[in-house]
Amino acid sequence: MSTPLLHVSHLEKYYQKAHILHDVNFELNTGEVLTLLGPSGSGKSTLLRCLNGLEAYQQGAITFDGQAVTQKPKQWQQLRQQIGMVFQSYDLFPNRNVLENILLGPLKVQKRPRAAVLPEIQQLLKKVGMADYADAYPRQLSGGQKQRIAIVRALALKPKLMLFDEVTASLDPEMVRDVLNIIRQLAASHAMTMLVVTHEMDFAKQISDQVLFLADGQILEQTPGTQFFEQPQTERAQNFLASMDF
Amino acid sequence: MSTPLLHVSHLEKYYQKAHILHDVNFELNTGEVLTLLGPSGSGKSTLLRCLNGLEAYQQGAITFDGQAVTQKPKQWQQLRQQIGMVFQSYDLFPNRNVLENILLGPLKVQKRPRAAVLPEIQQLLKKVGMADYADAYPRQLSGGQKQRIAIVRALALKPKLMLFDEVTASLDPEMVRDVLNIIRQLAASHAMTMLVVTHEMDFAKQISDQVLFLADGQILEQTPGTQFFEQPQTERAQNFLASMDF
Amino acid sequence: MAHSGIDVLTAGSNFSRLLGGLWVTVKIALIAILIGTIVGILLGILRTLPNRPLRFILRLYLEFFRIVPTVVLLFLFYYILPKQFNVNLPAETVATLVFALWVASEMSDIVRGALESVPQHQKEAGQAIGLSYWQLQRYVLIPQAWPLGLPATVNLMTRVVKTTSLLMLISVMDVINIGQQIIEANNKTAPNGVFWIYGIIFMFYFIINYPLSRWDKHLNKRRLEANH
Amino acid sequence: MSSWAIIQQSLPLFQKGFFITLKLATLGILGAIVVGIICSLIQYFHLPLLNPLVTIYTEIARNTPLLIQLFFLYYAFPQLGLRLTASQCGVVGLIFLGGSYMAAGFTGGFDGISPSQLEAGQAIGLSRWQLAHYVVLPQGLALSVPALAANIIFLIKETSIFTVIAIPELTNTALDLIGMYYHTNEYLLVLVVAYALILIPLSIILTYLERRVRYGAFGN
Amino acid sequence: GSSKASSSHTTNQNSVAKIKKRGTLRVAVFGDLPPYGWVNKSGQRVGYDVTLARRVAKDLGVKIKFVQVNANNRVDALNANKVDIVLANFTVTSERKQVVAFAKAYMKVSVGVVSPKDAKITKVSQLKGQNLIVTKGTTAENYFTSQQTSANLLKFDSKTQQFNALKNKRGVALADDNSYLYAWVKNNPKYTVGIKGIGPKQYISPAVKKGNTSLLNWTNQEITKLTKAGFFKTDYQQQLAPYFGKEVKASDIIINH
Ligand SMILES: Nc1ncnc2c1ncn2[C@@H]1O[C@H](COP(=O)(O)OP(=O)(O)OP(=O)(O)O)[C@@H](O)[C@H]1O
Ligand SMILES: Nc1ncnc2c1ncn2[C@@H]1O[C@H](COP(=O)(O)OP(=O)(O)OP(=O)(O)O)[C@@H](O)[C@H]1O
Ligand SMILES: [Mg+2]
Ligand SMILES: [Mg+2]
Repeated sequence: MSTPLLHVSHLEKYYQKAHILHDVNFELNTGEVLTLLGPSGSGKSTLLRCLNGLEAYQQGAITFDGQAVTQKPKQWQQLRQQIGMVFQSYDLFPNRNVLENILLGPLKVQKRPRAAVLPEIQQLLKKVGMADYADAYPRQLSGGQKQRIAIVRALALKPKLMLFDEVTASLDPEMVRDVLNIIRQLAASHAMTMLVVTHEMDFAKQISDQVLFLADGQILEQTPGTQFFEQPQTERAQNFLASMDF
Repeated sequence: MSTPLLHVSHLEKYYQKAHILHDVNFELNTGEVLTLLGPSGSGKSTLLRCLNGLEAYQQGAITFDGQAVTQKPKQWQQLRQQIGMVFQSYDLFPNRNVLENILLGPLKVQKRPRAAVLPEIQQLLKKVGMADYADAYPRQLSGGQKQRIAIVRALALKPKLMLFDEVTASLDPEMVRDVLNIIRQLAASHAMTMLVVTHEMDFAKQISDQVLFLADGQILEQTPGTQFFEQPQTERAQNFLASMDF
Repeated sequence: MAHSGIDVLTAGSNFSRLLGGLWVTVKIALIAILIGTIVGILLGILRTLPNRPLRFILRLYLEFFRIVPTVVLLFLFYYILPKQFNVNLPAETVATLVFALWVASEMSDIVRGALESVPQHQKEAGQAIGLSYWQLQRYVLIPQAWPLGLPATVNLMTRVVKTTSLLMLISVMDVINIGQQIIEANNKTAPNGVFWIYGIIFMFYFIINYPLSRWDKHLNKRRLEANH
Repeated sequence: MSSWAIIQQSLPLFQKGFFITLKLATLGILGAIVVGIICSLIQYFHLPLLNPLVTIYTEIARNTPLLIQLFFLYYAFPQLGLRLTASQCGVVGLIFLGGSYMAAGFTGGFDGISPSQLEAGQAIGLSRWQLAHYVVLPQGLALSVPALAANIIFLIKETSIFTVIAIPELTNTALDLIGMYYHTNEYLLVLVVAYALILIPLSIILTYLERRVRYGAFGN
Repeated sequence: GSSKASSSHTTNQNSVAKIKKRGTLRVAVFGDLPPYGWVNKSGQRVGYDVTLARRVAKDLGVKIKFVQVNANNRVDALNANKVDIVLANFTVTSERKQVVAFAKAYMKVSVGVVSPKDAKITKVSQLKGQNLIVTKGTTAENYFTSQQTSANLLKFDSKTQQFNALKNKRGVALADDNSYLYAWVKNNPKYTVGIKGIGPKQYISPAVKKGNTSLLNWTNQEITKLTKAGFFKTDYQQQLAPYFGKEVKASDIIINH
């Protein structure tokens, strides 16, 4: 863990006049899990989207894997193969079945040979308990199943960093667990560097190597491990944690 | 509390061939709070919708406030003024502002004079902390605010029974509390008879006078107070409770 | 080619006659749209009723006007129906009637579609506070369906205006018929007048329809922004 | 002569007209679909230079009557040195008009794709054209099937205007027979039936397609 | 035909008495056929047929209302009761006699064929397999459909379109009433009436609805009266002569009953 995998410094983001992110600074080392907590509208999704080139930022610098991010479309397209992202709305392509959804990236973007990719994907599908569903279409799956496939689709590109944005927020309560378990496994094996936005506090407590607390577009706290949950420093964070458990 | 406010006996509900509710029996006394728990797809929403005439049932009898329900549209229209219902998707009418949303029922349905209704509504709005928003349009409100208005809209008709169907399910976590607090207040004052579907177990524990556990369209347990949460009788209920907390 | 023929437009009362023809065209389109829209809204509401025979009849009405080309409708109503039913209406009235019936049929489908795409839960929320059928229509469904159906309605308007070009086939003195009179009358002095006449008529149609089509675009954009 | 005999005598001519209508409509509609897809993609991706051209084209084509467009194609273009046969004029006119309608329909479909689908595609590294190929086109086209169906029927009916450039399609045949033999009722009846023969089965097929596409593609 | 069944009881609507009571005579005329029926620069309807129409209305003692028609809807305009009388270059044929009632003829013509001077058509045989332009519902169309079927007909709805098509070389020639073609070539000197007359001599008559005997009889008397009074000669001199070339003489066109 010499140089960090991801380095964000002095990031500023505006929507027209609205100042959404203020001077965001942090770094993330390979193998670490960073959870991003904060009230609704605080800018968590926006930050993640900036890290995947879905939003442009106006100032500041991002360095990923030693490479300075230029915000050029061509560069993003290449970087996105190394930075996987999973959204709240499990966006599988409805017109392609599970396998085709997953293969699109490795075959068309990375141009890897099908024969090499297939066994890896079988492996991943087995890991998330979806080995039998390769031929299913998204509409035939439950929300939790779709979200698991979306995770596999991102993993299939063998990214160095995974971004998870409230991936369980639109799931039925009983399905939340399946999906979180998968992320937990990924975290436990230290195989994957992750940046996770979630509202599930117990889950966050279990997986975090670091916690970033965002409010009104500013990082109010950055603490290692579970310290954040036990001794939040700012009042904002205390209130936030109080509102989260009932 | 001599005769129950609501009496449901041998209710059977089909969608075409699919048998959704099997021999549902229960009663609810004035001032009591009944929570309806059960896995997704077990028929909770369907049961509530049957109680408000949004779905027809094929067999069984419902008695409300001593009156046998005939399922005639005219009767439903009259009964609905006494049975309020709030849905998961906060369904304010987007083309009318908050006050107009609330006034529609009392003025157009009940034909009460505006002058008599207005003070009551001011009162209710104050109670839910929305006194300043009478002129706002739904799109200008957050999810939690919309849901609070939806509750006021139902209460404005002075119903004898309120049905709540997962009213916090589409809210951001921090907003859940505001809405649940309102329902909790209503329950605590014993002013309102309520039938509540929720996935928030802590909340359910706090407000329930009775719990009805539904699985596959059948009532598997019916227990008073908090007993259900401590000693679920059936294995289904035990599994269900296990899946709910993390 | 010494003579471009543009003076055909300005000779005599030619230009004002063309404008007169245009007015006939516009008048027919306007009245037809007005009547057709009102009738179409009523029929559209009726088509959402659970009454099967009624829905079937209204569906037949829609399909008839959808399948039969307007040229044929004009002939049918101008030459055949008077013979069969012994009613006799002037050409402009017949044209207005045909267009109104056509607009009504298309409108009924637009209105039905718009009403049906108001989210089901809006309807249920209205029922849940005890609104009656007509109260539900009046306070909840129609106000919300209106912006959903408007783009298609504006689009239909542009089609109606364009279709008035077929009026030249029955004895309506619309802008094209007048144009042809002028072309023939000036054949000797301005053999190329024909292009100027058709050109100006082309412009006329464009000038009427372009604002409508901008409006349609604007509405669609606004709807998209509301959705996403 | 009985009505039936009149109708029977006219059938061979109508049959000819029927196939001419069918042929020209098919060519015109296929062309319009191609033009429509190209234009809608140009608009969707805001391609520089081409985008304003497409806007000008669609505004002109949509806002003027086919009748006058045909007059120009048939009577004016030869003077500019571009000489098309009547049938070619008909097909070109239909493509010109229909292309703009199809473009609007496809654009509507593309706009209906949820932005999250596009982001999902971007997130796995798809390039612009890969996004068009794997996400925008398949989903957008599926979403535009209702508009496509309406446009197809509209364009078939528009072929009746070909009568003004003397193409012996169905409407021209009927009007001509009426002018020669004056059996207006009978000929118009045959004409309506002929259009119904094309449009009713087509409408049924399109409704079926619409339904299949809806269930096939949008169960997300 | 149901058209026959309904014709008798609607006839009365157009009887002379009814027209006088109504106070207007509705006449079907062409609007784009100079010099017979057209609209001049200042928007007035003029022409040989139109002058006749005005005179007929005047003699009936009523106002006149013009209904502009195309060749192919002259019959329906009558039968659908849109007009009382057709004065629109209406050639008498046996088919037409079955569906409308013709009064006495006021003009004679035959079918002529016009073609460019530099590619002159002088014999029908030259038309074999070639495109020949006609207007729907004209005598020329009828002739080339039933008698001379070798040409390939291009059929237009109006005169405007028919002549445009000829100028655009959509066909090698155009067939129409010869008197009319003479008039046209005078304005278009690059063309010539290569076939001056084919088929039998034809007559142009006013037409009324079948069964409308009172108007038919009245019209017949009117034509006779006008002929005697030299009306048609004057009409010819004023409306037609300026348009026709030297090839045509009044006696080629008007009839001496
Ligand atoms: N496209 C946009 N245009 C303008 N403002 C936007 C846009 N998207 C988001 N915002 C604003 O940016 C702020 C941050 O939004 P963001 O979605 O990042 O919050 P979040 O922390 O992810 O919230 P949540 O927990 O609800 O997902 C909010 O105030 C939001 O209103
Ligand atoms: N309109 C319908 N047609 C056919 N089946 C339906 C319909 N609506 C609901 N169902 C079925 O009825 C069953 C009960 O559904 P219901 O919505 O009542 O469950 P629920 O307990 O409210 O679930 P959740 O917790 O997800 O809201 C489910 O199996 C569902 O698929
Ligand atoms: Mg977010
Ligand atoms: Mg439910």
